Amino acid sequence: MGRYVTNTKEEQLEMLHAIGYDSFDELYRDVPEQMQIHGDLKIPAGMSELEVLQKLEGMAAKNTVFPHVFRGAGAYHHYIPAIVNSVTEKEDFVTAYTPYQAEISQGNLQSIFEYQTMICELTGMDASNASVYDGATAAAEGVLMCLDRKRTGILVSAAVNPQVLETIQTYCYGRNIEVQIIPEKDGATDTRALKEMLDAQTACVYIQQPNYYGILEEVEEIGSLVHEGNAKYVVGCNPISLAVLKTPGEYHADVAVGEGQPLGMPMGFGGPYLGFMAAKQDMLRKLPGRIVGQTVDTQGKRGFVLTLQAREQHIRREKASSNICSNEALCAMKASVYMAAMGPEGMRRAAVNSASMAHYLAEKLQEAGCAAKYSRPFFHEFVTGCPVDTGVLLTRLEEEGILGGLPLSGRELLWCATELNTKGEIDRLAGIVKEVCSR
Amino acid sequence: MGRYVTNTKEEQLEMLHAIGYDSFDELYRDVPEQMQIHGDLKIPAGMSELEVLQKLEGMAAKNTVFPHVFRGAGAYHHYIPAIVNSVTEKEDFVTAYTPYQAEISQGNLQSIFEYQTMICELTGMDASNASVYDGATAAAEGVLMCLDRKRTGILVSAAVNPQVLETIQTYCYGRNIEVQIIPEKDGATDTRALKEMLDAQTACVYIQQPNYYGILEEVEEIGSLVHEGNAKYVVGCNPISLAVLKTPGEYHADVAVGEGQPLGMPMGFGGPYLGFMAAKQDMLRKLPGRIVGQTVDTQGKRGFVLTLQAREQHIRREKASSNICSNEALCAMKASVYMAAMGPEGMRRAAVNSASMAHYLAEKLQEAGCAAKYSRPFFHEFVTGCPVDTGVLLTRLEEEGILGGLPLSGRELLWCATELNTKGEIDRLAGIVKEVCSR
Amino acid sequence: MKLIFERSVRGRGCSVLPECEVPVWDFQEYGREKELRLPEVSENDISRHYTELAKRTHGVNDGFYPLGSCTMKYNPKINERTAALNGFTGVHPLQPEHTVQGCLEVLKTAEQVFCEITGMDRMTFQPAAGAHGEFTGLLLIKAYHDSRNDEKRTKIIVPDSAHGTNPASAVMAGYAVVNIPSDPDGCVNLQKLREAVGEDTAGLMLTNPNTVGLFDKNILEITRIVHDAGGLVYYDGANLNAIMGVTRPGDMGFDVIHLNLHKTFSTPHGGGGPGSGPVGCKDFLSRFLPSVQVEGDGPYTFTRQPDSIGMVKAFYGNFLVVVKALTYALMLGKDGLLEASQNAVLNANYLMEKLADKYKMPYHRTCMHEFVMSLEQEHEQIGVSAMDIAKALLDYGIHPPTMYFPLIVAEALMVEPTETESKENLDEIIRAFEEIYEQARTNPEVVKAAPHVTPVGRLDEVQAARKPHLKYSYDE
Amino acid sequence: MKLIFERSVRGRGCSVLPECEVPVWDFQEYGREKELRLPEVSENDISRHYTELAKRTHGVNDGFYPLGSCTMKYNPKINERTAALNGFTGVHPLQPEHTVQGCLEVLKTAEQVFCEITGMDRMTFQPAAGAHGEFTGLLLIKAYHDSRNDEKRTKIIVPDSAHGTNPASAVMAGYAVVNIPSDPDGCVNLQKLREAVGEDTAGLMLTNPNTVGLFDKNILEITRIVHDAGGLVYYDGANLNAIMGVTRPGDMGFDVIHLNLHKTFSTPHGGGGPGSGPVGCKDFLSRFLPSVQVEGDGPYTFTRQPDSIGMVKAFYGNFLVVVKALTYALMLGKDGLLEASQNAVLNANYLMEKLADKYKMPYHRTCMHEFVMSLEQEHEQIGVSAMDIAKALLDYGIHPPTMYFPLIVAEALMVEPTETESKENLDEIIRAFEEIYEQARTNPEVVKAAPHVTPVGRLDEVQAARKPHLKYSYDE
Repeated sequence: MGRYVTNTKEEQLEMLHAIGYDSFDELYRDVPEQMQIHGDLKIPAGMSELEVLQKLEGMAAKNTVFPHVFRGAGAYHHYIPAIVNSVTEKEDFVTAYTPYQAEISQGNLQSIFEYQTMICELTGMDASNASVYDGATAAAEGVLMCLDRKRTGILVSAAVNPQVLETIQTYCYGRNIEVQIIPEKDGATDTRALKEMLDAQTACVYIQQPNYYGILEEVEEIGSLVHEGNAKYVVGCNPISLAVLKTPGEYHADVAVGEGQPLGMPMGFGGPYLGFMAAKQDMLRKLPGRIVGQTVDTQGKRGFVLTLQAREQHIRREKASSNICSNEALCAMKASVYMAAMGPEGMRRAAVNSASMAHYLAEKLQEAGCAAKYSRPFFHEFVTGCPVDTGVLLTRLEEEGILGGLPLSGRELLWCATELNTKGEIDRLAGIVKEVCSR
Repeated sequence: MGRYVTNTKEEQLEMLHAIGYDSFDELYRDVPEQMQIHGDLKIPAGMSELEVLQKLEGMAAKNTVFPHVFRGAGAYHHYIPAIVNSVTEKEDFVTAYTPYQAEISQGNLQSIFEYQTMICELTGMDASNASVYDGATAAAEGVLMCLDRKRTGILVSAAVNPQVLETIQTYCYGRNIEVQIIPEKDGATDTRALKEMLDAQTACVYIQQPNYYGILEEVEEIGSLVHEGNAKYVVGCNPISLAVLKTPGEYHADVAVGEGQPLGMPMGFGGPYLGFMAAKQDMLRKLPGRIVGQTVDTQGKRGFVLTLQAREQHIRREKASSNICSNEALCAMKASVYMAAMGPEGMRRAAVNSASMAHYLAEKLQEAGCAAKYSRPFFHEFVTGCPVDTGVLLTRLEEEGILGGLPLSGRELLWCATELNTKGEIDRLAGIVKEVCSR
Repeated sequence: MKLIFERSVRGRGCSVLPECEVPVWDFQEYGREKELRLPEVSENDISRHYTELAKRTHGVNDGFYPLGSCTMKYNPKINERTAALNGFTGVHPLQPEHTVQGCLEVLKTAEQVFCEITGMDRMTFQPAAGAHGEFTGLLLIKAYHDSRNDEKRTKIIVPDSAHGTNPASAVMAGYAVVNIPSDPDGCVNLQKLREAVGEDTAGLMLTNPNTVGLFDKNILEITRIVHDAGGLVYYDGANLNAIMGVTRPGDMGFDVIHLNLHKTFSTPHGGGGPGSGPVGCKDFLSRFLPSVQVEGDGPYTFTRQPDSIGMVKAFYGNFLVVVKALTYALMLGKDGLLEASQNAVLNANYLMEKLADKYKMPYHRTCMHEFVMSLEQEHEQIGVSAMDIAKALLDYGIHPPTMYFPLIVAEALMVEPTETESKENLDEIIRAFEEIYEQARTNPEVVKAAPHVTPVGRLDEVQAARKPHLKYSYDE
Repeated sequence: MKLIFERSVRGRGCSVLPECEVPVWDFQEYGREKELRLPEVSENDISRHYTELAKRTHGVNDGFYPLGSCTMKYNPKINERTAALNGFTGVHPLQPEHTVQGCLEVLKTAEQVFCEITGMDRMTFQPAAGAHGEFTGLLLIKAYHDSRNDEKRTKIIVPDSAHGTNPASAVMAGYAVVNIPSDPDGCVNLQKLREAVGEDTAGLMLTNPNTVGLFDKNILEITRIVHDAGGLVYYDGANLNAIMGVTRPGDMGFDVIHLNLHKTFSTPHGGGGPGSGPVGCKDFLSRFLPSVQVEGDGPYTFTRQPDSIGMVKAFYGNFLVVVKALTYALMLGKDGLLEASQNAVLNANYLMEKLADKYKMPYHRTCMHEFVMSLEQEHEQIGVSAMDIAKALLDYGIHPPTMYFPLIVAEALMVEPTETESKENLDEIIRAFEEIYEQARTNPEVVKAAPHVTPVGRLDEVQAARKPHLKYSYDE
């Protein structure tokens, strides 16, 4: 069997005897006989490292890793600089716990402080937490932050990622609140409908920028409406896009959240990812999760600690702002190293190259027979129609190692391009699409 | 362009000015005009990390990585425990230089001391150096160690790895010595011929155990002959085999060398590998390369230093025992971690499983039509005949993802098995061989 | 040391991406107004910066880490290797099912293994951490009562010895929390429990072994009391490391559980995450499970449960963490898991017994995988607190135990050595604890001023909270 | 700290391999007699042991590393990634040619790039390190003279400022070494050279820039003198980092060169290797190159040279190191390589000028990528040696410069900052050097007793050499 216990059988006996026991069984005498397991668990016996590796390699080999990815919809195929994993694989970072003991966790704490700063810069907000589970839970927590006794209405645009919407709904089910959906119009939030839905109970409005269809929402107009209604404005945003797009801070969002996966995390079948959350100053103490603050030690030396813990479950228990304990610390560090390696210029290139490739893709798809469904400005995702059954097209693309757009309802596909796509790849894709669509 | 220079262009100018220069050109005023490059080097302009990765990935993709390897002949496909690279990827280990400054290199020095100990344990010898380039250069250096004014004859068995033989010959060409080849008989060193070749000029005899054909030489008998002739006995050995086979120390070799690649290094198209070298006490000061010794600091605390440097080129220049400076330090650390992770029991399994699989393979190949050429005991390699053209058989195996035995002259193949081969794999291989051979 | 922003020089950077090879799209009026201020640093700057940060971070590889209830066991390297396989990392979560059969097999196999270990029937891997699992599990309970139109069940009972996440999760699930006092030994007071349950009881949350490290012998009675009152019982899996292969929550009467894969199943904690908090349940609750379940036996399919509570996050959970945990469970197998638990309990008892000469053990009897000591007496007598002892340990390169938890013990230090520590490590640690104790008695001021050799001394937490300084000020 | 053997406990271990699944072959009389004593440790033991060792190892990531002639530049992480591609690491060196076209393309591309940088016509990647390259290059010279039956050429001329490997390599190639004194500025004394060359001259070995960091302006004259005498000229590539894109050894008249990929081309040095020392030569020598050369332009083939000196090691050299170096060269390209050299020279001059106020620069003029300072005066006046200054630097977290080399400068410290250090790092380092200098003047005993904060103090090297203790004694 595989074994990570360090003590040998002899040492175990020696230790048992040293403290007055004859066997392991005696250590478990508090466990009532009738609930003790007799015999073995019905799982395989332990294996060697080689065998387990081969078993897992066998499973991994049953997956298809597409060399050409044109799908996003919440998980994005971006380049991860080599330095990112090189840094975050350092054993101290990997194996540490949450930095409860600040004096021997300054590295960890400082890196979170730096992460918080970068998230604030990216979003244009005042304060960031140390991360939550992913973009969907960040959205849910962001929405819950806005609830108060008087205001319990939550409006969410129909043009947000459906998984995010569903996660918000699940969280709201916990709070016994029903989420109201703002309809979409031409692929974006219907502002007229929003205006009508806002009322004195509305706690907040949640939209996504760019939205699920890749479209750039009229974020300023929506913000004005929300604030006129004295509700809070919560925006889910793509972090790469923020290198070039107007920031939530600039259009006066109260809370900005998002999925941090594009900042250095692999697609990894959906996780672990990174939920980032940032807020305006007046919402600071409603932020859930860990927050690191700068302070000084007994000698006046700069240092960092977990702070504002009066919000948290381990202090406040049922009065906490959230139940979150573990977050996605190592993913947040990946995001920090990613942003440091990219710098402003690299981030700009990731954004510009992705958007430009997507526009080139849209053009080529249009020529090939898959016309864009909406005419609004978009970032790096967009919806097209498809003259044939989407399954037929996607299967053909799959044969060529291409993961095509995500099939939506009907004959529609949600496409995505990033800086990892090349012109040659897109031209090839377009050729295949044309061939299939003109059959 | 890719850029690792930290200074910005502005900083460069600032620095130039600070020390009284106007341009980079002025720094190079000592370089005569007529030999300065005018214009650019004729190589591509610099690229981004992403582009270079894609380029190298493209090259890597042009290679075939065989999932099933039955070839050895100097490079072996063994399992590398996960902890090995996890340890040796630590940035401090990777980026340090040779430990010239002992006080800040104790980690590096201690690890070499530990490596030396493990090599001594494995070989049964008294002293090990810190490594040389590979098994072939270790053999060459091992042979050269034995030269003295009176004895300049070098005898090498015909049954050693031909690349090792050639490397010894090249090194001997440097010393203006012609290597004498001891003929082989039935796949092993011809002891009768050896006896006749030994004379008063013979400095040393070099043999390999197991030899190139996988066969176990009569190492004790050969040793007796060599020592009767007052020559030195140099043996090249497979480190995995030493977990179970009689050690060079036990059969009184004077110098034991070998290729350390099986101890945790990937096949990597031939390098970097690891040459290990160990010697009896009386040959200690003839060992080439770095050696680490234990000593004490000013407070009496244990510490480690590079020692016996009077042998080395940076002190002795033309009187040094060898010109070696850089060795294979990180590979030696891989070997150390490998041996620590395997322990005596793991090493035993690697050896026993490899040999047992090889014997199973030999049996199955015999049944399939490829009979063993020799009847002597072997370790994990062996030669078979082949009733059809070896190219035909190997091509067929290649189609099935199998790298078959190495074709030798005529219709012969040199096969190898390790613990990474499985019974199922061998049965499948045998099936294909049978099919091809019975056509 | 410097912040990375303090290393930044305008114009410096790394060379990661090429220029765009197609016409550049213009963002026009959607463009950001304010310049993006991120560090402008070379790769060498980054390498050295994080090297320095790593030196200021204590991981399991740096030494003993007996952080109670956190199970800081050794994190095997093979886990990292399997989770880094391109066949897992390179997979888009929205690929067609037939192209992700390997991922589905991982989830299905993990479900089978962890259900068997815990005595549950089904399991979801969507929750990303323990607290997230608690929330999810409580929603299952809620959905269950809702499905029966049993609307009066609005309360969750939580012992006062419970982890803080328990009551916080209950509130997130829309419940009122009923705190019940524990017995002096941290076990559930059956009488108080009987008084607390009723028609409004949605459920009870419990750990067993409990947070003082004792196995609650009355567990069958406890779960029966709650069930009899119509409530369900939730098992907080934080302490599962004591009992694998010995007894199972499912056999104790629990209906829903969560596991902390980053505790019991050796996936590294990453300085605070990512974790993974799968939730297991008995069959009658499985129709409420979130998101999708893997069905079939190859080919596998994702199937949505009929009365699902909905997704609790995007996609299928922290998948790569599940890969690590499965790797570990397969490595150990039925025999190894049992031995891991046994040795965890042995190490805790050994350490407790050896320290009991000097340190007060409020529950001095056979413990499970952890135990609690109290510095109450020392605090009163010589003014040395649990925190002081903890800080003194830092100078020995030892991570302190969990401080001031559980709340029911004054000046508590909760010690969990885990099974991967060796006897000789424990013996060394015992010497350190003893030395500190001696020093506290003879020279308390030194202990109260500890730590002395860490990069910073004790930090002013009050100032940090009063004047929050949460990001680098570019104007500084 | 403990040795790994001191952590070993009988019966402990890791679980790497399974038991054998076929009948076990019996080694009979071939079996070893003595038990194999290797460490018996858990994976946790290994992880902590090497963590502790890593903390006691200073790498480039830990700080400034101006080790003269070693070019300790930053090692880019992308190099590690490309060299770890399974398409490279998983390839057996004896696979059929058509299955290793990618490897051959790497070698061919690297040959083209490095030949262009150095002005050579062909290159072999077989040599595993610089000294190995020297040996190989000298054998080419030997084979050349042999091929002409020019048997009287038995001597290699080496300046007294040369690296120790030069004369040692010459001896390994069967030559007698003629040491010629350098001019005071480390440059070749033309008169002495003219006197030294003759019918017995096989060749001259030279670095340029030379080992005191100066570019020898007379280089064309030097190579001409040797050529006129019938000898060949060998370029020691250790100092190439100063001149990439500026000038080329091939254009200076050199016939054979080696490169240190682990210096100039950023592959990490691994605490002493693996390096890579490819050897380039002019066309007329290429027929003697060792082993095989890659020919063709896709498909590529391995072709043995007609008059090859034979293999200098097994297979094709340290292939994965070549992958790293090629990655680096492609990243930088013609523009980046030039800038790297320029900035290396700039950093050296900046540092030299700033330190020249206090430290004696024996060659105080524009240097190339490194410079030499001399502590001769301080040693005489206050007894503070180059070694003392070096040891004092350790307490600042700075790796000292190369000490006592070149031999022609008394109390030498040879400083090579490399191009990857920033101005602000250099400024910090200058302050450290200045502080140490002040302390040496005001309080020399402190400097002479340095280092003070390292894990061990100065070590007794004499004892180490007199009573060699080269392995753990199990009986201790």
